[in-house]
Amino acid sequence: MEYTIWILLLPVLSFLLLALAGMKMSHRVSGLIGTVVLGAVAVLSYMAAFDYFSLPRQADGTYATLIPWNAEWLPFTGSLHIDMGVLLDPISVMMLVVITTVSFMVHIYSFGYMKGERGFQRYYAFLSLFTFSMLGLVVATNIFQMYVFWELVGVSSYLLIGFYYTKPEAIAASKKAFIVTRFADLGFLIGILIYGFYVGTFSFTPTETGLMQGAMMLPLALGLMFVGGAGKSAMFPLHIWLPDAMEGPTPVSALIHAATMVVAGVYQVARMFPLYIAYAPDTLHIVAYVGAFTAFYAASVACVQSDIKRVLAFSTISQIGFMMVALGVCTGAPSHEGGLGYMASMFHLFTHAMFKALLFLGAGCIIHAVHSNEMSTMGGLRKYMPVTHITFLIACLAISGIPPFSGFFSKDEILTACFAFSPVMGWIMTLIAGMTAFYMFRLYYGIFWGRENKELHAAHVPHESPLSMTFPLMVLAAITCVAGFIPFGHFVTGDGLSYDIHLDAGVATTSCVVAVVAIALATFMYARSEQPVADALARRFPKLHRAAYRRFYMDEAWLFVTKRIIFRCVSRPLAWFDRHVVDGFMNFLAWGANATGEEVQPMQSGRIQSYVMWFMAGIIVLTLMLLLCM
Amino acid sequence: MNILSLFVLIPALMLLGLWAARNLNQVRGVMVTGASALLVLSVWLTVAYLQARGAGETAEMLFTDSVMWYAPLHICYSVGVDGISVVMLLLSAIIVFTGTFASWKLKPLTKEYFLWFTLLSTGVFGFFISTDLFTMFMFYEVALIPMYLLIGVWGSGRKEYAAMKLTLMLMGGSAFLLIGILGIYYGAGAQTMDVLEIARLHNIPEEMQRVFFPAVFLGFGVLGALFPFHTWSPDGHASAPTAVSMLHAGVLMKLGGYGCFRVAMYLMPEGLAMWGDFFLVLTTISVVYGAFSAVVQTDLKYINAYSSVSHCGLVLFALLMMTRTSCTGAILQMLSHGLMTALFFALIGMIYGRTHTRDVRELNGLMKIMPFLAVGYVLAGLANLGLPGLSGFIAEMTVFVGSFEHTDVFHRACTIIATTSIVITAVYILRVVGKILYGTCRNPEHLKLTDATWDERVAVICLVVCVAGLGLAPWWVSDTISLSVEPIVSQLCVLNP
Amino acid sequence: MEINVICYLLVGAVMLFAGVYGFFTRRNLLATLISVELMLNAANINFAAFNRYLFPGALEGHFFTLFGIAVSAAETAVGIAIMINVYRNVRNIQTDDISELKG
Amino acid sequence: MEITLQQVIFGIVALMMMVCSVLAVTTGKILRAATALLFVLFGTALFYFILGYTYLGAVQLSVYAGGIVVLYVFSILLTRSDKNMNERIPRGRWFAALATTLAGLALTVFLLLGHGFALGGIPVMQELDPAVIGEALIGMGKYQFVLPFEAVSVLLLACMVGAILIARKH
Repeated sequence: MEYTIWILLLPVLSFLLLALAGMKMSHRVSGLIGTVVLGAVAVLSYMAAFDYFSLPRQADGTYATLIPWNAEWLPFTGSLHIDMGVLLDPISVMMLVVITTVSFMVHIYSFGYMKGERGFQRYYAFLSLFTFSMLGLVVATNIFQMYVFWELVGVSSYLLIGFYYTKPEAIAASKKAFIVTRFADLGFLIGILIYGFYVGTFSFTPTETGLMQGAMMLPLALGLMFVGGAGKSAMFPLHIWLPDAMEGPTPVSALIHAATMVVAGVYQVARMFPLYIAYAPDTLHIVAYVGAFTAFYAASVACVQSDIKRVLAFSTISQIGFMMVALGVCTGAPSHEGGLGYMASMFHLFTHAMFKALLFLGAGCIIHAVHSNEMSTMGGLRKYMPVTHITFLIACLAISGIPPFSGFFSKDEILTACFAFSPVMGWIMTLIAGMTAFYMFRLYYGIFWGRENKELHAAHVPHESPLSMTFPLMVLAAITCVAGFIPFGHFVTGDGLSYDIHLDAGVATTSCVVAVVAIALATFMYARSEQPVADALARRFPKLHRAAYRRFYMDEAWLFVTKRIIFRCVSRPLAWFDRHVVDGFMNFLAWGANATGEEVQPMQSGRIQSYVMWFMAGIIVLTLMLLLCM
Repeated sequence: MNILSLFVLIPALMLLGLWAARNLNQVRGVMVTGASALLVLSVWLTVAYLQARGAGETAEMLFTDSVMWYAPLHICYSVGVDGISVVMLLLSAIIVFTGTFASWKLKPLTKEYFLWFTLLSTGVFGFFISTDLFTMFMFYEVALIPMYLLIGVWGSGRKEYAAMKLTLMLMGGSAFLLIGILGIYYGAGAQTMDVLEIARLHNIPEEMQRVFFPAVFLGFGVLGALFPFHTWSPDGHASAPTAVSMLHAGVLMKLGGYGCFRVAMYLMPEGLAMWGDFFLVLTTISVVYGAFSAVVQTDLKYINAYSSVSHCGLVLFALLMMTRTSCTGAILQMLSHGLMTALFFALIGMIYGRTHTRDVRELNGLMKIMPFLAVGYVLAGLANLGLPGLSGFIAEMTVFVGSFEHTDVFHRACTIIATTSIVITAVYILRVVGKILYGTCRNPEHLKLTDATWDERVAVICLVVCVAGLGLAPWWVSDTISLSVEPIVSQLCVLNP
Repeated sequence: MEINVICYLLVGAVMLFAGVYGFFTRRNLLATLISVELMLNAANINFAAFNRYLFPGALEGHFFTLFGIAVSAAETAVGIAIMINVYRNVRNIQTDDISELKG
Repeated sequence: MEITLQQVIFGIVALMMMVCSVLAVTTGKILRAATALLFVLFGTALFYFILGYTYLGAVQLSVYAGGIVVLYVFSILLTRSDKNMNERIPRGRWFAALATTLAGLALTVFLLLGHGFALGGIPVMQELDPAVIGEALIGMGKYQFVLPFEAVSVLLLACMVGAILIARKH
């Protein structure tokens, strides 16, 4: 399977070509180059997936981990070195498929969405760069390679968020995204260092002796790595960058901030999963608690946002919380059943990538049509944009967990795993699933039904998007419809053994009922053009509504920390200290030397007579000294 | 004649050529020819060195030669290179080459400017090829003095003050250095000035090391911007003309780290054992302090100067960690910082040359006006904050991995404190990029400005290629350095995993 | 004819230090030159006396004195020429006042 | 011990020279100083005669007393420098100068006396033959001085040219 290296090389070549020569090309040519290359990469990935899963299972019933290509990149010490290579195992292959599919769709979609934009070539170059980095991240053969590409996706995300670099909000958002994730990556880096040093390797599969040495430190190391993952995956309280990141072009949000990059944290935990299970189960449960809280927090914020992309962003945060919870509730005791959450998480990652990309792309179509992100400018759009409407509805049903759409199956597995861990967790997650259904349908009704903004629509009639934009919607909708029936458990499981997905009747019924109730509630509150209940609630609890609308003031809290504490209490005083104390001391030395000079300067009178006098006196003193010494 | 002597001879010939040059074109011709010759020579040297090593050469220094020039004090003109000096020579040649292009349009007194510039590079090259303490010191001084004139005459802003401050502080450092060198010479029995010879004797009494180690370390440390002796750097860099900033931050500051390693640590390991922790605290402060100070600066050059304090602090920090990996990282960091800071200063100079301001509050939206320079600036910034694929990353990672090999709490704590600098670096880099490059240009004067000219493009592209090259293919540099660091680190008689 | 060499030397010493004193205290250029003449003469006397007493057969001291006289004549000539020139320009020949010799 | 006439003359002359040299540097009138110098120069010439260096004495008289002093007198009159002879130097400096001078003198005298020169008599008080001088002056052998002679000649020439150039009116 050596050809998998081309999965990495093609996007980077396309990036280089577009970055260096893009400005000389027309929009169409550069877009085509990017798209065709990505199409080729997608085909290669499907081939790789097909080839990989058609390999016979090993004797113990697991798929072999293949490393078709690996080379030392940067040596540190004998045992520690960064390698660059390609690692194929079930989750990385799965991720390859996810990334290339979504990326390919986004490439096609962008043809329509970004048409005529200044910097079209740059946009495609960055998309290629991002795809390359993300692919490199998932096929990493060692934790340091993962970190390398982790940083690269961070940068490509920075560049793409700041794509509209003349917009101050975009600049601020890109900066914020980069710095927050960078801050989290510091934890990742230190975790890697601890891991590397105690376990003696950066590889994902350390030796037994290495593990024996490092067992003590592994919980700490993995916990720190999770900090990095939490930053990338927007876990509370490091989530603040993700809603702002919606300043980027919408296809970018679909690709990076919904489907692929933000699940890197989940992928990272999944990648280190064997170590978590064996050596740091408590850390794993912390992951679960963080995930659950984030899921709840984000879901409650999503219920009141009015910017459709923000709603989707918080929904993403919440869904990633689901995945984290699913990973976190795994236990090692019955290694097969205990690992159900792992499978569920990966499954949800897969389905979520599809329907969330679909949602974002649909949102892109809507924004394209009405030129605004605000729900108040929409309403009643179902008449104008049928394709978008249907596909969006499919995605909403999927994320709400309505059978037979894909989200139902994956969410059901997650809830089953949660109930197996503890009923409390199970009920909490079920509640959050209900909230998900509620806010998604609030969004859906707000866009396509509800109160129509007639004047605006009269002035500028919303229209259905061109085929380049609706085609990806349809593809993704199709995937969303059928993905639930993929026997996912045959491919990806916690211990590698095949697992038959069977629906737990109780859990499935409960979650369905909850989802239906939530949808009904949303229909009751938002489907009509008058929304008395929602307005009444907002009036009833103004403080709560306001707090939720302002995302519970998390941004303000962070702003306080950075602006007030770091900027004003550390940097400014330090700069002052440097200029006045340290530099002042040096200047004082200089002044001292100068003053001494001024004092002794009269001796250099310029009068030859005094010089001779000193000379004479010197001779006398010298002679006296000679005499006295002899 | 020894091949290494060419590194001094070519600049000397350039000086002659410049002296004879009659007009601007001849001056430029001489500079380009000479700088290219140096570049070719250093590339050739690198290849030859790698081949020699590949052929199994095990001597610590290659291409050695020695000519006595003052017998009573055993002062020789001895030259020789190991992996460290080879990469440093390469770095210097690249920066001299690009610096030539960066000061292509400099006025007035172009000829005189290039004369001093070349003299400065003579000193730098001489320093890196020498293995004799005194010859090293002499070249060191040769490199320092032209700085004064270059800043004082061709600088901007408070140039006289800055030039005076820089020269005085560095001279103060070299006074310590001279004392230290004499201390080493007499401590080692006054038989030889040769570094390798003294290291082999390893006979400097411990009580002398205790006194002279800090002298030498401080002497070089001042040049390496060791806290609290770094204050010449912001003022000096802010006032210096572009190419001088490049050469200074890119190469001259590396003399400090190189000297600390090659002279102070190599020859006085026991002194290091005693003083190491003290200096480690200072360098840790440098790293974080420089980064934090850079956050609130408003002058582009000040930002970069403080960033240099932080990054050069990391060099000394890594050296004091005394493991093979961290020392390799230190050299890589010198190399990487040299390249990217030169790139930064070159770009700042070019922007300043157009807008006549370096105040970040007055610059906006340059991306639209001068895209080439702006993209270069973003790349330099990304390299600075340690983006994988560019040189900063490999250097920082090697440093941190190497530093982390210590198991005790003190070293660990220092390492973790130092790692926080990478976040702060991101803060100040992105702040500047966001402020000056992005957004819309509010100054109508700036709208008329043009993008880079061909000479500027040569300089920028050359540096970007080097930064990316080092970042993408680090293994050979890392191996070369690591091999040469080994004999020195093994002298340090501390833990070596 | 028993004159000890010390007598010459004492006279020489007194002359020398009188010259030194004059050189220190005089502010007039001519007076300074006069002091210099005194010192030169003191040296000449010493040369001649030592030559006569220590090496009566040799002539070095004698010739040194001779040349000394010639040199001092030259020095005086040039000195006075300069002085007159200065006087012509600044109407003054006080040492303290002539600090600007640059063109 | 009997005192020869020569000693008497020597004593008188020596005393006169000392007094005159002190006078030359202390007097307030520049013309007087020049006169005192003249006397000192005469005395020096006499010393040379006593030592038997007749030729030297003659040169001293003609060049110094006859030439240089006349030059001085001329320039004194030319520059009218008499009027500013009275400007005194500051008291502190004067005192320092005096102290230095006296200290130096004391030291020198102490050294001279302490050394104990035992060179009382001169074997034969005879005149140095000018022919010897002439031979030594133009000879090229050992202990002959044609080279210094030439050097001094050139020096004098240079000084003459220089002096003319300097003093010339522009």
